[in-house]
Amino acid sequence: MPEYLVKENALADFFRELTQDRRLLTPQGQGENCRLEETDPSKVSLEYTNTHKSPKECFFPQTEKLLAFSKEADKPHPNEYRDLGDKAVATVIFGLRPCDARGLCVADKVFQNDRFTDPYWKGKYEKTLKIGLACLNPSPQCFCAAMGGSPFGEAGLDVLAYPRDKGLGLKTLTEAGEALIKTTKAEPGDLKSEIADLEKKAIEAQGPIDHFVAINERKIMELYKAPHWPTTAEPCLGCGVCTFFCPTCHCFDIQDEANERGGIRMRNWDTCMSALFTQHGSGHNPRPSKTERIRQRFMHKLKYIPIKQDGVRGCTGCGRCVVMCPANIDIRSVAALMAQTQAS
Amino acid sequence: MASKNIVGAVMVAGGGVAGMQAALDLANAGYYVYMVEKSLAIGGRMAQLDKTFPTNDCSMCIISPKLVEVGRHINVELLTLTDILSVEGEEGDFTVTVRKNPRYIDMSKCIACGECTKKCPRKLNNEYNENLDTRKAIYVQYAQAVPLKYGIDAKECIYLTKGKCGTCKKLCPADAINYEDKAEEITFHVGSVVLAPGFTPFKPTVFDTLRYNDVKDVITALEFERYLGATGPTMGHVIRPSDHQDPKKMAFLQCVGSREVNRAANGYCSSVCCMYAIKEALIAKEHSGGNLDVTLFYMDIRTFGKDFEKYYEKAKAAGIKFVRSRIHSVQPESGGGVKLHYVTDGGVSTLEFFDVVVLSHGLVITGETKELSKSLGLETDNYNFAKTSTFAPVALSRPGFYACGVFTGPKDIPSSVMEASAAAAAATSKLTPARSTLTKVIKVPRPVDVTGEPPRVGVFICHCGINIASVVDVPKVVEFAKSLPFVEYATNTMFACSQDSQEKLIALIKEYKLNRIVVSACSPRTHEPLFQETLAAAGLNKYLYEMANIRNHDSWVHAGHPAEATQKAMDMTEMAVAKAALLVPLKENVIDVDPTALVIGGGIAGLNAALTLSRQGFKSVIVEKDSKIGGNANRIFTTAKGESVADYLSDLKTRVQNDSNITLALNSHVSKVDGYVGNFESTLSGGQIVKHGVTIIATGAKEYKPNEYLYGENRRVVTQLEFDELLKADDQAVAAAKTFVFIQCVGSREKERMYCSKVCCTHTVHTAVELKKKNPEARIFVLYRDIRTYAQKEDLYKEARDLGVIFIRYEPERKPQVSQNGKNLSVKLLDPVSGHHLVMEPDYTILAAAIVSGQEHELGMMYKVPLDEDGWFFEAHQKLRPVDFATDGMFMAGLAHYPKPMEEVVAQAQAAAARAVTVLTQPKMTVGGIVAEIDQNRCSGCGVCKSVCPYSAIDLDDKGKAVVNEAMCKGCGNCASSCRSDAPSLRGFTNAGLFAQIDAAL
Amino acid sequence: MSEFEPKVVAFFCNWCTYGAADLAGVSRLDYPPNFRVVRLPCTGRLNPKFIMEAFKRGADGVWVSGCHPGDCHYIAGNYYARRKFILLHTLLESIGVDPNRLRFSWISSAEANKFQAMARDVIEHVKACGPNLTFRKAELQLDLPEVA
Amino acid sequence: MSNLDTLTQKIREKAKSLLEGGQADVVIGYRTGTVPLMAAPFFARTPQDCDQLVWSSFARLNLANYLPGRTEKVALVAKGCDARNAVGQVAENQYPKDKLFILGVPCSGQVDAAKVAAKEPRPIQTSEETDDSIKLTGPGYSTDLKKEDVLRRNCLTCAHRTPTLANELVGPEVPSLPTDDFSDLTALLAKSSEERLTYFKDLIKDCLRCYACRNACPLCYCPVCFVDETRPQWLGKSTDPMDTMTFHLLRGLHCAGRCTACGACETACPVNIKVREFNRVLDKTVKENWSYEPGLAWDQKPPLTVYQPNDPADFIK
Repeated sequence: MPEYLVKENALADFFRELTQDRRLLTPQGQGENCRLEETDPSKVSLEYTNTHKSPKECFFPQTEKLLAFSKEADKPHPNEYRDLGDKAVATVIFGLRPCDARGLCVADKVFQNDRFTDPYWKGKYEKTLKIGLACLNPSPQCFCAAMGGSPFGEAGLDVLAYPRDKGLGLKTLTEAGEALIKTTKAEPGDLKSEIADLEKKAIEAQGPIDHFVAINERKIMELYKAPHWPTTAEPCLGCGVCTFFCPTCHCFDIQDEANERGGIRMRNWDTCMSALFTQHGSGHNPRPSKTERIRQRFMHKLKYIPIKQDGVRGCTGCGRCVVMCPANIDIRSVAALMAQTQAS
Repeated sequence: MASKNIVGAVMVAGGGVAGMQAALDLANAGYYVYMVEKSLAIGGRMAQLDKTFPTNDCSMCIISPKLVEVGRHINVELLTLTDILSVEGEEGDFTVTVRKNPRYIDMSKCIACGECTKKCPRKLNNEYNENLDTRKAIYVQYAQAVPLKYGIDAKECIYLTKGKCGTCKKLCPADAINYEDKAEEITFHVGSVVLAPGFTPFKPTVFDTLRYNDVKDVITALEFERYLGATGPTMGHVIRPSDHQDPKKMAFLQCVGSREVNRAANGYCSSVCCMYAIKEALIAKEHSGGNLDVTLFYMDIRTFGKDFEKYYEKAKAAGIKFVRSRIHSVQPESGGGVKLHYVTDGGVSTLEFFDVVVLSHGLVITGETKELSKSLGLETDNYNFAKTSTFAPVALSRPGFYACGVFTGPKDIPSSVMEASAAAAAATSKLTPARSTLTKVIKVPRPVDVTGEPPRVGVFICHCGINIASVVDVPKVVEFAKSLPFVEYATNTMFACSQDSQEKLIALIKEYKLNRIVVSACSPRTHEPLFQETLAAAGLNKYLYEMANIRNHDSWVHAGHPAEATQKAMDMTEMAVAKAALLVPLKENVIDVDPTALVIGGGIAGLNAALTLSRQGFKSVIVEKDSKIGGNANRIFTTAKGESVADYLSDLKTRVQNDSNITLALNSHVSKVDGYVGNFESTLSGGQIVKHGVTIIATGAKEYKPNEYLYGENRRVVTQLEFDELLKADDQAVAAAKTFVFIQCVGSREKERMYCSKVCCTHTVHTAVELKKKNPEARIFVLYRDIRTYAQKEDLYKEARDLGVIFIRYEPERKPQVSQNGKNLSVKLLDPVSGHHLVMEPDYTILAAAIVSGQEHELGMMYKVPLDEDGWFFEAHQKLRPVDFATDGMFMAGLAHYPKPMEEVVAQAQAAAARAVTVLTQPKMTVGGIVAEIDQNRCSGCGVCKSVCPYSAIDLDDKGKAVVNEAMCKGCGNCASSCRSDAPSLRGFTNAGLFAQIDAAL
Repeated sequence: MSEFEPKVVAFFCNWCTYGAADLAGVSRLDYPPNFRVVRLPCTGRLNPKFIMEAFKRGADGVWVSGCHPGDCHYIAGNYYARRKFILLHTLLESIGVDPNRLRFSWISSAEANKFQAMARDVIEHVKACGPNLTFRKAELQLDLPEVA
Repeated sequence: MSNLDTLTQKIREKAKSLLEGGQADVVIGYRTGTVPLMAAPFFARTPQDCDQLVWSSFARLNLANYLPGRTEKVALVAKGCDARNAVGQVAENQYPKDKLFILGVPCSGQVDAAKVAAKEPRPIQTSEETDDSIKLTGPGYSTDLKKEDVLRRNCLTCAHRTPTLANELVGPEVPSLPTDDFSDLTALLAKSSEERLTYFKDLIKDCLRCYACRNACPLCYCPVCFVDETRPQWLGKSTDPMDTMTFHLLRGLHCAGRCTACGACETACPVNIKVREFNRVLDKTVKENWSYEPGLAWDQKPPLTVYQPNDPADFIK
């Protein structure tokens, strides 16, 4: 697939061109406040570390209505649940960081696989073109390379962009991506070696984090009884911020809300950090304490998902949980402990 | 007593608050009660009051639960419109003949809908409102009356007097009118009689100077009470009667018809007028938004009861003026209002205008009561009050007859209630063998277990004749009810409460296997118990019941909006069904009651309580910290009636020591307490463990040790008790002494002790009289602030003055100065009346030292009962539960509660015993029902529920989790709303149930 | 257009205000039919969550009424309740809920007239506030797709 | 040596002696975080562990949060607010007084990470502090910030910076600051109802209902929180704004009279909501009505567990 250039003076036009038949989400705002929004393509931010929240909410919103019924006789099919349908619209997202794009791939395998397809995810996922924005200066809290990704990673993206002379360099990665860029006035150019240089520099800036590699990904129960889980869990507040912000966390809880007129069924994000997550109707809880819950989270990210998804880790190194955790439970340190235990 | 036949029933004559309390205590102690009331309904004078002092409690609010309890009590037979004709026989077996006058209404049919009264053409004065407005000839005495049944005033009814009209009969939807009703004589047997005939307010018509007869703006206090009442003629709006304008200035004239031996011939003090006048003044000020100027003209302010002095202080702080003066005359003004002519303390003659003058009239025994006493052969005093002794304050001269309330002397509500309980105890002291022989027990089938069954709700919508159906579209509500979730059956009914409807309800419950019942009819406050009984009779747990009040809260108040009222009835029914579907059967558990009392304190109160209990057949253990029993009484010489305390005490001690039911633990105190009502376990300081069902705290009080007036420095400055000891010892120096100065209020009514010690004035006056009688030459001075010889004790005060005892008032800011020159005492005082300095040189100065509490905080903590800021034990309710603690099974008597004279101590001790008997008499107690429970999985042990429980019913267990003691819980739900994690839940009012109701409402 | 008829949820204690409403009925004192009463043993049973639930479900107003201070059938239930009310009242008013939507009163069982006056006053003021559109949960959107 | 270093040293010494002397089984304190501007909760159980204990201006979490349900003897490294909450937890039976050793640290205020981010939006690699400044470094830059410019709001109005009921203080008392006068709230309350409602709705519009504020709060130790209740379900589980509002209102009510304004809730909030605005409305009410401040005495009774017969409540007609 070829590369393209968007010069500084053509940037505004480029974004306008992207909106031709579709909704465009772009990063808006600086620093912590950066988020993917439809608001103003002329104010696209290229100077952000990462979006505040992960882009999973574009495909898997925190609250999503699934079904509804009405008790009113004059409504169609009273008292029957009806699918609220696929309301997805054609969208292009500009500015996915490669780590987040990889995160979407992990979630996508959960929502779409050979045994099951989630129609709500599928509709949105398929109707969205994803333009990544590579990281020239990864944040000190980022570690995508250590997780098998790269600041210039291509997984899950249709196009990879990177800031270039206040304009953009583009590399199309899929047919759809190529077709999309063709609808714009982006100029073709050969950027292969430039991209390779930039990627190398960016990876070096992150520095090596070897211990992730050391975690044996195949022996599922090996770390289950590791002695560090209680101490790791001890400061945990159980808030679940790590899961809410994680680009790969995908658990949800189904709820009905109803009144005398009718009701809806929806799903809401859930978090394995909450005791209720595994609370049985009987009152029994297989993960009764923070220790089991913390273990679950890290084992899931670093062992169970890799086993299910051919070695791809459930962590993409985006660093959100590292920064957000109020108690500073740092997955890098936890991984180090896991590696240590395994080694000993 | 030789009589072989003992009847386990008691007659209570009079349905006022005293009669009601006596009836309930008797019935709850296992005696069948005939309650005879001459009017249409019980309630008495208290039903007429707006608020009660000193708490300003709403009078009706606090008695209506009592009214309902009496009305519904299976062992109280209410005989209204009934006169006593004769009582023959002797204690243990009296034959009573009464005449039941016709009501002209079939009480079993009347549903109190009020249709009759609306159209009755005959209007006449309404006695309930002191004739300030009108009622009809067919009427209920007052809206909350019990029994809530109409009656016809035969003397006024047009049909009954002229044979024409008959409107009410035509209109009555229940066919309850019976013009042919006749008086009937009834005879029944009782073991004893309790008389509580009450009083009538003094009619000030005899005082022409007060102009009550001809000036509209001069009214009586009871009339004013009705003006203040929310159900009164002006619905609580304070007016000037002559023109209904808002008054700016009001005066209260105290002692109208009391402390007056000329025209009224009532030498006694009516005891309550100072307090009720202050109360009315305060409430009037409140009602008028503060723009009212109130002056109280008085002779002595007698605020001697618990928290009364503080109330007085509060009134002064609120700007109520107190002027010590008797009114000379009342002059009406042409534009309304009157001018009062009076002379101030300083001797200035003053003429002052007031819009309204309220006459604080006293309490008088009625002519009827006087006749009754005569016909029953009861001794009375000059004022027609029943004669009693200090040591048997509720026993009348004829054996088997007992009294309570104003019949034995003017008194306030708590004293009447206390006496009522005492009378219940005294009246049954010889009936013990017959206990529970005549009482009835409700037998219900064992309820079927509906746990786990899906709700099958039955809904019954009542027409209430036309009361509901004329406004609410009942069939529409029924149809709607059928559409609601879990409703298995819905129907309408003409009168849901009628006997046949109840039977139908039982049949339907069985036929449709209904396991939840909703009745949309009237108020659960009046009818829930009835339907619950029906459920129980049908074998359903009575708590599987919910009510929608579509009459009182709907059809009766939205008559002009039938569509909206129907919608509201549907919503209310839906709310009830929503809640009902979530109701679960509530268990009532049975706990054993240890039939023993622990009496803490071996003074007059404790000894009397134990003896009273013993006569009822119950054991008690008296814990006394001293080495001998008798307490303060060991030091008192004679009673105000002149009886020897020493003689009485030695008799009492002998009786206690010889009583096999009483165990004495001297030199002991309680060191540890476990358990709760029915099952206390108290450890005494000696290590002895006492198991008991109830506890009576009678720890007494102490005489204050003064630190002024040279007390402790000069041995001839003594306290009252010390002086009594001198008198008892026949001290020669006292006998030789010529001059005595008594100083009142030493340590009482002061900033640190803002209360009146109640007994000192009488004690002083009595001592002065005795000294004067012994030595007429003795010069006796009483230096006082207000003389508080309340009730018949006023006679002593008069006697003292007649004998030449000199009473000199002092202001608290200018106390008497006591000095000594060598051995000689000198008392100097500024007489506020003459303005002169007076100097006395007494041989003895006797200080009326305050009574101070024992500050038994530790004891209070152990038994979880509160003390007030002065250290007196704090009763469950200052008006109606004067000897109970809020904590079940805990009672008090004597000075631990508040200072009081010996007759009141004895009465209170008997009362505490009577209240205790209501617990001890049940071998097992039922607890549970609507009480709180704790889901310990949700409990963090933070203790907030424990802190907010008004009944100390919650504790933390050894795991630190809350537990509810069902025996102590009253079901207020304070815990359930205070817990942040919803660990407590109030059965019957669960979060889920209330939540469902809220949702159904919207 | 017909006049706005508000929905008001009322929480009354059994012993005082519920009794006053009973007495208002006995005395046939009419008042607007807009509120629905939830009977509680005591205002002390009133959990602030109940009030929030009423608003969430779309109540235009809430009226809480119990015994006068000192009159509580359960000794002190309304004293504790009053402290909760002080907090809730201030909190809701501060965050911008019109205080006319949340009313508190003490009405004794003898005060039928006060009950009537208060009932009228509550409804009148809630009417003046208009429908509660801002402090409630949105109606469930049951926009079901048409099925061919 | 800076004051911070002195405090760190004192904490370590005392912690060691408490563990060695058996007065504590665990010392709950802070260690240096793995990310800049962070001091993380740390549980020292051996004398060696104690060398990891530090004191800094990044010690924002309230360590009293870790007391409830613990069976070990705890020595708690406590700021003024943490100590007050520890006292509160003793009063609320969440931890026994006889097992608790409050190692009080006179606190000069904690740094607000959001304020720092506002002043320095670039990625931060390291943060080093002196007594009154913070040095930040990142890819290709270094910045110095004055500490007083980036302290948390609550720390600027802290009247109890020196722990009131500590078993031992590790440093000299620091002067108290004038307490929160709520002047901003007063100004807000002067606005119209509509404006206020808009303000509070906007305040929480980003709320994820993650309940980090609750979980970070030492007052929130209930075994079952009302938000998780299902029968009845007090709150919908979606991001419905009214459900969210209800959560914040009830959370505020549950903390009323117990909140020490420690700011842990705002620290934990991943979307920087000023959740304490609700608490502050109530703090103000509690103070005005009952002159009550929590955590200042062992036997204090929280205002909702007591009453006065004349509690002012003119709004009740």
